[in-house]
Amino acid sequence: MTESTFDLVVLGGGSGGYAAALRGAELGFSVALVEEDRLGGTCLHSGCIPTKALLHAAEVAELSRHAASIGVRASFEGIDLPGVYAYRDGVVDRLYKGLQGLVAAHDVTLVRGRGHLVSPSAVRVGEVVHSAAVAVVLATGSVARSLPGLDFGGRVLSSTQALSLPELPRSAIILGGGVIGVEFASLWRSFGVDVTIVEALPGLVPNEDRSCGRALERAFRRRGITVRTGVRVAAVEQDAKGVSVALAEGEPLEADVLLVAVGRGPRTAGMGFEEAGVTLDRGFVEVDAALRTRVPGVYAVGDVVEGLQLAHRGFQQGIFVAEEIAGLAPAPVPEAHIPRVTYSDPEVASVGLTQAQAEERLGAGRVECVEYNLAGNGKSQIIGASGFVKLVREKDGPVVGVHMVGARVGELIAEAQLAVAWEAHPGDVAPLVHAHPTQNEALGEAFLALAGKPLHTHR
Amino acid sequence: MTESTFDLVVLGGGSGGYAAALRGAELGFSVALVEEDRLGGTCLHSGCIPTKALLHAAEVAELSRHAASIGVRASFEGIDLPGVYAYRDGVVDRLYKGLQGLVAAHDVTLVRGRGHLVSPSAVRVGEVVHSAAVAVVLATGSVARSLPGLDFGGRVLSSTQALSLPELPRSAIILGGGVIGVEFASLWRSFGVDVTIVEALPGLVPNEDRSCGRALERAFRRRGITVRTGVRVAAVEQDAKGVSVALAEGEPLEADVLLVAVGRGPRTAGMGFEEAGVTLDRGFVEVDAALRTRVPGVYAVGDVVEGLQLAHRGFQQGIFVAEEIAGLAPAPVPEAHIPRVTYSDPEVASVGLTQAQAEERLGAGRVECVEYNLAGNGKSQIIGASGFVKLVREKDGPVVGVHMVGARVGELIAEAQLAVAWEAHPGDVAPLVHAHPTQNEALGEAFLALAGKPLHTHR
Amino acid sequence: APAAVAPAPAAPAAFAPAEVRPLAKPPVRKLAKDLGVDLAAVAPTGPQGTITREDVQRAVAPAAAPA
Ligand SMILES: Cc1cc2nc3c(=O)[nH]c(=O)nc-3n(C[C@H](O)[C@H](O)[C@H](O)COP(=O)(O)OP(=O)(O)OC[C@H]3O[C@@H](n4cnc5c(N)ncnc54)[C@H](O)[C@@H]3O)c2cc1C
Ligand SMILES: Cc1cc2nc3c(=O)[nH]c(=O)nc-3n(C[C@H](O)[C@H](O)[C@H](O)COP(=O)(O)OP(=O)(O)OC[C@H]3O[C@@H](n4cnc5c(N)ncnc54)[C@H](O)[C@@H]3O)c2cc1C
Repeated sequence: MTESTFDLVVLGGGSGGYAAALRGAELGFSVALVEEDRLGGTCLHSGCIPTKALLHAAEVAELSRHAASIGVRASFEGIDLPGVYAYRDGVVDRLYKGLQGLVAAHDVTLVRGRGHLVSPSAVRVGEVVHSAAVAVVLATGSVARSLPGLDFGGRVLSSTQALSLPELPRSAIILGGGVIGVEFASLWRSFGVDVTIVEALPGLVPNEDRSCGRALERAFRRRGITVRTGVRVAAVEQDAKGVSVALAEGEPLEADVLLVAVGRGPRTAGMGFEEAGVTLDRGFVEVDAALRTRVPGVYAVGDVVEGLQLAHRGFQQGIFVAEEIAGLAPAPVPEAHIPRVTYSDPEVASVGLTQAQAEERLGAGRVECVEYNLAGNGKSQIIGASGFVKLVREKDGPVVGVHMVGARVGELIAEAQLAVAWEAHPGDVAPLVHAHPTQNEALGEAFLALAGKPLHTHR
Repeated sequence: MTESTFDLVVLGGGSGGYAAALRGAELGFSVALVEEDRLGGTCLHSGCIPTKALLHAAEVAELSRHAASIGVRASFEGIDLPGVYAYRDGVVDRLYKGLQGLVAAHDVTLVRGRGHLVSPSAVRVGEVVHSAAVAVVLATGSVARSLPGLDFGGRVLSSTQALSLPELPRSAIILGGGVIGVEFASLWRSFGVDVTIVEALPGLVPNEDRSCGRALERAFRRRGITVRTGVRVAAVEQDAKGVSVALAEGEPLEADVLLVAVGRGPRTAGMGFEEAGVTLDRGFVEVDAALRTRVPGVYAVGDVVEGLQLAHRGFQQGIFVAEEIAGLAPAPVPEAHIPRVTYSDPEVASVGLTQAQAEERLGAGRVECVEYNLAGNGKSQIIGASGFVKLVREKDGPVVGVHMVGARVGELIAEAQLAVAWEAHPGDVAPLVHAHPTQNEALGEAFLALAGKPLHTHR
Repeated sequence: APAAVAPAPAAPAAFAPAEVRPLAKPPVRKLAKDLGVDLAAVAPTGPQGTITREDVQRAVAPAAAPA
């Protein structure tokens, strides 16, 4: 057993871990980053990036399918799955190389292998103990969960398996209408797959403002995706021919594959966390507002911390923890100020409180909402986007939530995020007329309407 | 001669005029809106909207042309110009109907015909004099200019004529590398036309930060567009076979058509403006910061006022003037806070000061810039966008300019606009980590870098 | 048809009394909030009576280290 000492030892090289390592190095710490698989973690290798590459291929498939309707003589002949994978892998590889370069340039020591927390200040990897003179950061991420009694394997797929199918299924059932489920539904449908979503809750994307789930469901139905909400699964069976899903009520569903997208659970077992005194709550590492675990000098970031399972939340927490450790006393960013984007067709994007959350927090009488339909937005008409922008405001007060549905609205969330995080009043935004013709004008019109001075809005 | 009295009489129903009319009506005024052609003006019928519809068809053409490289089996077979026009007209018609409905719903009286300012408070249309009890707003817009001695006609086209060519030219020379010139160059190239841009100044989009023009020029060359900057035209000749452009130096250029896109001049002659006491400066209506002409009670908005010729500046000025007339004392929006987007492929988007302007205003030593290359941005990699985001900041002070080049960056300008108009410091934006993977993360990374805490950036 | 928007409940009241509050750009208001500065108690030095970033920083008691 040899020993090696660093200021910081970060366990897990995903979004949260590598952000903590890079920021830690910038702040002058010597840093070891322990990763058993590939630097970049879930997001880069089996999450955000590969799914969004497939979703872009899906977008191009849809655009070429409908090109004739706008005067472009193009024809869509199908999906070349190996070609899609090659493109996706090209994107991942370039970003992976970039990240490796970044870690090297920051003089972060990348330790390859499985780490165990062997004391509050040491992580063992194989025969080497990496001691942390200043702090340990736990960033071991999450793994796909399934339903009790339902194991991944064969025709029952996790998102990771769904990303590397050797060929496209003809039909698919997707269990779960959350972000991952609807993104796969959307891209498979564009690729020509017959898709059925089964969601136990009453609507799709149930964490979003209810208006979003409703609009997404309507759009999905128009696209030929079958949506079954409020429906529970009783049993799943598979054989050589297909998979059969028995529902709590009604006829069973049959398909080539079943994607289980019912959520992801923290990866915190079997790595010595609890033995070192770190407490868990339903598997999540318990932390305070400054992301400190119960053990002094041990922090946690990313999907192991309960809350939004998003890569940029991991980045933000990683940066925060490095600065916290360095004594910079950073201000915590409220979870509600973290933007959320679902990259389906149509996209869903939001930041801040839903109408229901705002009404619960402020009282229904103190909340004011406005919805601007993309039908009134020139650029949305041009690209054929339908949907809306919804603002939620505290009466006579700041905008506390923004919710959008429509093609390409994901990029509009950046403006919304500044407005919500800086607690802007509609009157602050109203004089700043937006560029014409952009989709962000829809946001501008909604702010104008809330400020009592609608422009392209019927009253 | 009959007389009809309103509180406000607005002359010209384009972006500036109809915004003044709608806001005026909202504020309780009775309003006459005089328009000789179609409500919506240049922007809706021969400017922003039709060009952006063609540019979207161009985008789809490019995406289907390159679909195979991302695994989508689609083939591009050419442009069906009548089909493109039908799509474009469909978009314009829908928005036109919407606008007519909006004007009707606001109880604005639409007066059809050519108006003349016959006194400081009256506009005559045919045999009817429309008196303004409160104010007159001049919003007669602009028309395409040409070079001295060069008349539009035949193969020498204005942008309006270029929008309704019965068939695509095989080759085109574009005089002028400003916004309109580069947008046509971009869309014609996507449609398969052989394009040469001739610009007298040393770079494309000369009003933008120099870095933008350089990047656009490189991208255009890669796309096979010939760019001739710093080149003056000596003479133009046309015959049945084509058009020939003699340059001040070197070989003449030949093509099927010549698009003259050297700018637009205000439409202010022959409508009684000067007779009523309104003063002009090189054709533009002279106004003060509150858009008041020299004649009490007469205001001007939009392209007749010197400055950025943009539809949303017209909207903003129209709203402003209505509020000013109503005594609301609105705060003027500085011209630099108006966002600017060029919808070519790649797009160019900016707000605030260029580096050169900032250095001139603040002194070179007091300006700090950062450029973030889209190569480091995951979403840009996915959609194949290359380019950059550049921030210009007053040292230790606010961000005063944002400049971007790349596919789809136009939508990112909304966030930049809030940051610049609200004089945000990089440190205000830095904690608000952007959604992953979006293109607006590139803006986030640039803010992080300027705040001294780069994440995905080599140092 | 464009813009099927829920009617904006406000009367034409762009600058209705309810909007009256100390003038400051949103990031400055946010800074004041983070620093625990009450904008109503800050003397504005910016154009049109706007409270500037410097006004807020000046209002922070020298003893209280900024968060
Ligand atoms: C299909 C899918 C799509 C997604 N799309 C998006 C999206 O578009 N946007 C978004 O924001 N988020 C998205 N997410 C979520 C995002 O991927 C996660 O929130 C993010 O990856 C969490 O980062 P993390 O650092 O906490 O964990 P991870 O990225 O899971 O990284 C943990 C790392 O730790 C390593 N590790 C674990 N234990 C050990 C050990 N004992 N020793 C050594 N190494 C160890 C793992 O190998 C892994 O590399 C998606 C997720 C999935 C599954
Ligand atoms: C090809 C092209 C592309 C463009 N793209 C964009 C873009 O993408 N984004 C952007 O922001 N801007 C763009 N513009 C600029 C934009 O169109 C103008 O800035 C905007 O239209 C100006 O609005 P306006 O109200 O001042 O004038 P106009 O839109 O020109 O309206 C003036 C109106 O007044 C009427 N009128 C004039 N004189 C009289 C009279 N005596 N009696 C009755 N009626 C009269 C005219 O018929 C016209 O309808 C583009 C322009 C062109 C030419």
